Amino acid sequence: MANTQTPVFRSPVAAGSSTAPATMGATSALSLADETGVGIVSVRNRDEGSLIERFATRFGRATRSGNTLMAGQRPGECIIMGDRSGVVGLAASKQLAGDAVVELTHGRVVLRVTGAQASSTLEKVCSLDWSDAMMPNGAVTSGSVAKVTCDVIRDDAANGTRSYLLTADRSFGQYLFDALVDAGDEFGIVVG
Amino acid sequence: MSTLSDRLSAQPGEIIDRSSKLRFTWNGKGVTGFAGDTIASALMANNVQVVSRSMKYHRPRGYMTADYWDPNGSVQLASEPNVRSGHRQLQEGMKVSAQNVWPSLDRDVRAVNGVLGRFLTAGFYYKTFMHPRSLWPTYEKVLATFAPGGKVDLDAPSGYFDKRYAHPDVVVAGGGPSGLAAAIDAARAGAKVMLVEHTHHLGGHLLWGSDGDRAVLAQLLTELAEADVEVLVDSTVTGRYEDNWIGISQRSHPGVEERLIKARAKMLVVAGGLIERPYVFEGNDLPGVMMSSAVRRSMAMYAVRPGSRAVVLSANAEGDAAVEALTAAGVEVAAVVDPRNGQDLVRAKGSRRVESVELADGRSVEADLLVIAAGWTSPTSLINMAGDRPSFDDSCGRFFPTDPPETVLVTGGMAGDGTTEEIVEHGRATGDLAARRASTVAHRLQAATTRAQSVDEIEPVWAADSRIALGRWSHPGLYRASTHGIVDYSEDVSSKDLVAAAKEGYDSVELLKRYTTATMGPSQGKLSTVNTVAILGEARGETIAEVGTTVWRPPFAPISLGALGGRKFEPIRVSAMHRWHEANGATPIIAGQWIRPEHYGDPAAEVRKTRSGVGLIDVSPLGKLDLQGADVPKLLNHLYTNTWNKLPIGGVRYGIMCAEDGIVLDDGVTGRLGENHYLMTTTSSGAATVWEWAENWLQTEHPDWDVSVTPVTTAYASMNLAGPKSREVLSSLVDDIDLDPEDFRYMQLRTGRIAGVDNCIMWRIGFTGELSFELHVPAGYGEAVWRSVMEAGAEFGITPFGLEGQRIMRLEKGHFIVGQDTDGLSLAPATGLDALIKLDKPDFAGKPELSWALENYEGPLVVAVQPVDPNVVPGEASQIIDPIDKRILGRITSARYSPTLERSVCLAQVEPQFATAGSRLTIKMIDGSLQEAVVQEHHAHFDPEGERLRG
Amino acid sequence: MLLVPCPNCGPRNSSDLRYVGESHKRPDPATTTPEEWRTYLYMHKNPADWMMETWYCSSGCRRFFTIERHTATSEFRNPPLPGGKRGGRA
Amino acid sequence: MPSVTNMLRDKNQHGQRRYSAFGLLRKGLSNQPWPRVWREVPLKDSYDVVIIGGGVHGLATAYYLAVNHGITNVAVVDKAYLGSGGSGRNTAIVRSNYLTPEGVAFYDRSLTLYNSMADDLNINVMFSERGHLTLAHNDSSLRTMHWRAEVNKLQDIDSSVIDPAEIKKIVPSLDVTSEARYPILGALYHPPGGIIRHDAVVWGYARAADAYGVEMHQKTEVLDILVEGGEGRDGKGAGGQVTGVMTNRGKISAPIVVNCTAGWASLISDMAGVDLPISTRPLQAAVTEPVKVFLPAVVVSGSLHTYVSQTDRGELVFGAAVDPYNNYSIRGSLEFTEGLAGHVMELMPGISRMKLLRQWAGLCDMTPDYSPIMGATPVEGFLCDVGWGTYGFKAGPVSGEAMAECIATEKMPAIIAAFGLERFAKGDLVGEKGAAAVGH
Ligand SMILES: Cc1cc2nc3c(=O)[nH]c(=O)nc-3n(C[C@H](O)[C@H](O)[C@H](O)COP(=O)(O)OP(=O)(O)OC[C@H]3O[C@@H](n4cnc5c(N)ncnc54)[C@H](O)[C@@H]3O)c2cc1C
Ligand SMILES: NC(=O)c1ccc[n+]([C@@H]2O[C@H](COP(=O)([O-])OP(=O)(O)OC[C@H]3O[C@@H](n4cnc5c(N)ncnc54)[C@H](O)[C@@H]3O)[C@@H](O)[C@H]2O)c1
Ligand SMILES: Cc1cc2nc3c(=O)[nH]c(=O)nc-3n(C[C@H](O)[C@H](O)[C@H](O)COP(=O)(O)O)c2cc1C
Ligand SMILES: [Zn+2]
Repeated sequence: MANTQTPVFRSPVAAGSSTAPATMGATSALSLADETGVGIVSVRNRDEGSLIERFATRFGRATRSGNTLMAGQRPGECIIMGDRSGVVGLAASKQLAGDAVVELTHGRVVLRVTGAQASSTLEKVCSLDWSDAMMPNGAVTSGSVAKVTCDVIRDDAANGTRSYLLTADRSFGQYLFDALVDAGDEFGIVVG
Repeated sequence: MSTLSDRLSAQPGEIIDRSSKLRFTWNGKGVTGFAGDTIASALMANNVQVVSRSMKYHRPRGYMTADYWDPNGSVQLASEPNVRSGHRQLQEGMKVSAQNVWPSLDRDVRAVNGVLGRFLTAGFYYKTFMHPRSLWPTYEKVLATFAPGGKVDLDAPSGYFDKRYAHPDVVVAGGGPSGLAAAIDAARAGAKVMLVEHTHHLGGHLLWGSDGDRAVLAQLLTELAEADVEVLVDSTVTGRYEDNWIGISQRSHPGVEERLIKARAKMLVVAGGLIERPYVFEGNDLPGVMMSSAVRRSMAMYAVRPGSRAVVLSANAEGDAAVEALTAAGVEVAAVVDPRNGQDLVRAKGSRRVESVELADGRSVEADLLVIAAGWTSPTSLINMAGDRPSFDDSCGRFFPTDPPETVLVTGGMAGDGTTEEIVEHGRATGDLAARRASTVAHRLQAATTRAQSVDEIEPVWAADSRIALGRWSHPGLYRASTHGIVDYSEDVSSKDLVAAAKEGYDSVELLKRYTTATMGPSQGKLSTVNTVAILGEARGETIAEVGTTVWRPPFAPISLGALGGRKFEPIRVSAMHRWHEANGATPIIAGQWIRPEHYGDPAAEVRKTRSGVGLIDVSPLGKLDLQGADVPKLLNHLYTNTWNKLPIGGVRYGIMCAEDGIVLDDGVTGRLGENHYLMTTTSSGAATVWEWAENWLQTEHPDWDVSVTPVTTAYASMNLAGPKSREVLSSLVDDIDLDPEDFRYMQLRTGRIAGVDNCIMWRIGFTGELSFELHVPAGYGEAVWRSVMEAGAEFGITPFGLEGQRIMRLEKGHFIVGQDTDGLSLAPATGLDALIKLDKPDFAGKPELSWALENYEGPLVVAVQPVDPNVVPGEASQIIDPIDKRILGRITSARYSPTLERSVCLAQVEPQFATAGSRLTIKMIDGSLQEAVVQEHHAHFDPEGERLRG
Repeated sequence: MLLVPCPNCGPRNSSDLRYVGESHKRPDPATTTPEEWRTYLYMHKNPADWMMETWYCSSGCRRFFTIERHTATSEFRNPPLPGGKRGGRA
Repeated sequence: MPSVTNMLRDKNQHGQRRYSAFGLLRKGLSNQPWPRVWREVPLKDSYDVVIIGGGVHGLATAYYLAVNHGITNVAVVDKAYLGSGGSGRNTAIVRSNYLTPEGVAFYDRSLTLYNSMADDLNINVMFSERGHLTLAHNDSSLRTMHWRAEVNKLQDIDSSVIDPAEIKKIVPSLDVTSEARYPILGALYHPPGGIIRHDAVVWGYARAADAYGVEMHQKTEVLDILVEGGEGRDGKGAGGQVTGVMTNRGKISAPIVVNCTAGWASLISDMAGVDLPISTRPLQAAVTEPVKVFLPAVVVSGSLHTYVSQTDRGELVFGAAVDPYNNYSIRGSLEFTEGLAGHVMELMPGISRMKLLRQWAGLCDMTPDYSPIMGATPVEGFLCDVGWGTYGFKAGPVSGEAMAECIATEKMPAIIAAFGLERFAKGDLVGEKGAAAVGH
């Protein structure tokens, strides 16, 4: 007999449990959003070319079409992010026999840092060069953020505001969130 | 003591704010200064003559450089020791006191050391305090009270420190004229520039220069304000490390005590200027002996009168400028000693301050101030760190860069001499060159990085260094006068000490340093290095260049441990059920990065309830790897010692992994989810290692294998539902999985829906030895499923259990833990699982070692052991010994009291001759007593036939 | 902090990678002798010179690569090669 | 056995040589210089034994060759100054609470020799037996501490596991609260452990060996090892016989050549055609500015890769684990000081305002089993005393004694029997990994 309750999806980030930044509520050009739960599918194929062809992305670059982001996360690995059923369906529709497909929706915490000071915030917790030259819009990489390995996509807002998507192993979620809030404090980071 | 009596009238370049008076205390006495003062300038203005006592002889010391590097200018602030009074700005209410004095600065009883000085030669402690040996600890305690430095307040809050990374094109170290000019022109050429100045003010020597100098400075500051430069004052470039990784200590960031900036600079411009070098003669450490730059700085910036009647030793233009400045300020210049004309001085005399100066021509001049302008030390530290070996130029008495890396440029005083205009010109050219080179470096970085903005294929040419070199102004090489004096003021090392040490055989500069401790004090030889070398040269009949210097090492200026160690990242991992555990009274245990429940109050009860009913444990940290591809069995065959060809879909198998030396690396189970799809679990602590181990084989040795490995450790929330009632609990939560024991058997897996959550995996295995189901559910629903299981289990008396309960149950069951029951020398046969080592496979990790080991295994074996007295629980690591000769025969690796068997149970490693069932062992308990124990037939103390887990 | 030229990620801080070690060729386990195998496990050239060695780009692309580095100056030369030879131990 | 003290008095080669408080007084009053600690003599073209490396191991070997075996026609050559290698840059921790019985017996003998060193060598080496604490922050390291303690006790070594309250009594500055990110659960306490003036040990051995006629040659770099009859290139390697060394100052003949070069050991061995299982890794250290003494014992945390002690001069001396990749460079790194400071502040939050004064590094000859390689090699007459990793200073005296015996008797002394090079080919490694990793 199946349990009748509808299961509740939970992000690893407890909303409001982190220390509220001093400037909370002030008008801020810098925000941190928890987007955990967004669909994530990893498609791997050792034939890099076939991934490029099917997902229109290459290693180190992301392309966005509507709500879906396709990122060349690692050589031979494309990450698709977006509406959960959409990305699972998309992956399935383009899947080839040799692909390894893993859904990572539950495996990753997804945080977005947006605003002119977003790169200054990230500079406090990550040694990567966040400048436009090294990390232009659409750039994809991985790196250590506050000592947690994160996949990173520069995914600016439609109006051109700087924005970075960070995903990491889910279990680090709260820690990573808190580290970003702390880093952004001096720039008046706002949660949400 | 009068207040502010020694201020001069308003000076044109003064930086004090006379309208803002600050009160502070000096050794408990209230005094005042002005905003803008350093502690030193305020003390000088208050006529404080003696600031500290020297380290060894406790001689009175005053201000000699009145800046950061003043060797005797360190003071104690409330909870902060070793504060540089010549650098720290005065604040209202500061409590300043002298360090290293007892009972007080004015009457320091240790000053008797001075009288005994002739016996306390360098290295004296190596030659005495040896007898009787039993007294050395006492001697040591006494010696330790002589340690210089202030007091740490261990109870003071540690403060807020910060860090930041940066990727500037150009970092300029030094905000004097050359550095300002370099920063301005580099920015104008389009570079992203960070200008770092150690003191609180930009301008370097211009700050106390002529009217002309100040005009140049004003002009530079105007240009700087227009350029896009990040200016950091009260900040120090502390080190240049590989590939221009630059450490910057920033003490001026709001709200932060100190911040470490780590800058990956494309170019470093070193514009650190020069440090004035003291002169060695008798009495050269008396209060009232000051460097010319100190005198000028004190007068020009702080309007402090350094004395009333001066003798000036002037070997260069700076000395001449000091004479002028002193005269202008109304200080009587009683004599100018000019070595350029062959003049010299012999000694300074005085008890607590200079009273007179004896000159080489026999004159004795009364004076309370002796100003020294003998030459410069080039603090080449940063360029040495960049790999350069500066060379000594006798004609200017200082070191110059030889061949720094092309990404490090030097300008200003370190590069040569010139008029202010020439220096500025050189700085500008350097800034421009730096910017052009930085753009080439940027191009290379971008070209090498796929994600970066694309760049032209052709790399811009590396800009050649076409700067016009600065001059080198020669002046007499003055190191030591005809008398002996102090060489290293912070270490109290005299030239006599150095000569004696050299004669004794400590005659290379490195041995001399270590024997006498010269250059080892807080200013790290910035004042003493050249004189030390010069005196050793004198003793050996060698030139300074021949003697060479000791090595400069980071940091350039001391940096607080807070800045280095603050904002350190210590990631914490928790499972999807963490909030439930917290709300339900779990006692946490830190297991690496993970925080997990150790128990929920009573681990023994958790065990009993699980064994008799049902229990649930969070095992999310178990490493999980998703394996896909046609060649997964090849990978499994390679990583595990057993065989994986025939694992059916829906099957689960246990295996151990070994490193190439045959030592057990990890263990766990892997299940087959589909044709080409497997899920591997590893130990929690082994998760990262095994993942990399798998990647390693796939990428380096078998790139042809079709396998993709994806870590999914926390994509699943994992829990183990264990106990005879577990099937009943589960049955109410699943609808598309058949739990019938005939259908879903031990060591099998099923996928399906649990508590309404799709895509769950469950497998029937159990570390606890019970009928149990390991559930792997999509982590976002982990907490939901956990709650559902707890609810469904309520009627069966379900208990959550923690790591401790699991440890007890696995031990009752005799399951070993890799790394606890095995160790860094345990070959796979030590586990007794020889049957899992399949030598008929052509290859697997560690196979050769294991094949040799199995031929004739003589190493220790893991066995189950029970103490004869059931209530005796030996401490883990208790040794198993031969009671007669105390030889070690093994050790207890795990031990617990079993609530199930109501007796103690253990696993142990023992030598093979004692590993047979029934062997009697002697355990030496931690308290020293001996206990008898017996080796068991099976590893499992409980249910050896495994009826329960197969149930 | 050394910059290590990852063939995929570009120059990266060495702390973003894991050093695997001097590159060794793995003997054929079917025919190897104890002496040869233990040479593979334990012995090193350990030169103060250019050396082929393997790194793992653990925080970046997760690829192993082999590269030549001078062990006295830590300069790298020649482009990195994908993959690598394993060191003897995990 | 004649003691050096007597040698120094009897031979009286260079005037009044013996160090004592009276000597100091006399020199002070008479203004006479002290004699040279060791002579500067011309390099001969042949010796009975050439020891490469003027660190504690090379010098102790020379000293015990002379004093215990009467072999004095010995040269110690070093490419730089005496003590320029690990011996001059180590953090001077001395202890014997190792993990294996072989290790314990070996290091305990060294401790005994250190204890009488001031007398034996007539120089105050300032051995400060202040106690050594190895902290455990998790149950598995606590278990290892117990393991070590139990093995130690069986060999009569003063070593036990103590709880946080006792730790706090010994070192009040430690944060033993359970709120710490890495709570201190207990510690292995070893009262006889401590620190020593490492330079004095080096100078003491050199001075004493000199008194027996051993020659110390600084700035003498070995460029090649001369071997005949070996099966490798140029007659080197297994089966060969050593005939001498080539240096920057010319050729020296010797039937016995000893490799005591620690971080450079592979390079020297390679010159003889001998392979070693060694990787050279820098180990870094740092000191703070001095402050009044507050830290009475040596504190080590393996999990935090850090250890700290305070010298009688007041500086905190820190160390950590070896650098993450092979290197022959002794430049320090910023990340080392960051990690170090972070970890020490974890243990003692109150020291955040102390300032780091200097950092440096030394080369460590790491072996796979954290144990040394001593004795014969496949080349006749070419011996080694290497593989000292991060822990070899404390082993200087016993190693010198054992190596001297090995050279004089041509037999491997029992105390070092476990440390032969052949153990690697046999797969018979020593199990010190757990105790030596960051233990020092
Ligand atoms: C930072 C640091 C901290 C340490 N802390 C401790 C500690 O607390 N406790 C402890 O017990 N151990 C410690 N150690 C380890 C210890 O310092 C060494 O193991 C020990 O000093 C080795 O001594 P040695 O005499 O074998 O070699 P070294 O002292 O290194 O001497 C080797 C000598 O060989 C010379 N040499 C090299 N090549 C040549 C050549 N071609 N020709 C001539 N000469 C050559 C070198 O110049 C050098 O002087 C530490 C090491 C370091 C680096
Ligand atoms: N009056 C004097 O005593 C004197 C001495 C030498 C040169 N000069 C004149 O000064 C000018 C030389 O200019 P310059 O720019 O080379 O030197 P400068 O001394 O004027 O300026 C150097 C500046 O660099 C700072 N600095 C040093 N190391 C630093 C570091 N690691 N991090 C951050 N800041 C650091 C110093 O605090 C100083 O303010 C010339 O005009 C020369 O004639 C004057
Ligand atoms: C135990 C110990 C204590 C030290 N204390 C100091 C010190 O107080 N001041 C100092 O400048 N250096 C100190 N040093 C470091 C030496 O100056 C030097 O950096 C080290 O011996 C390495 O030599 P190198 O820097 O010349 O390569 C100390 C070194 C050791 C081993
Ligand atoms: Zn990479």
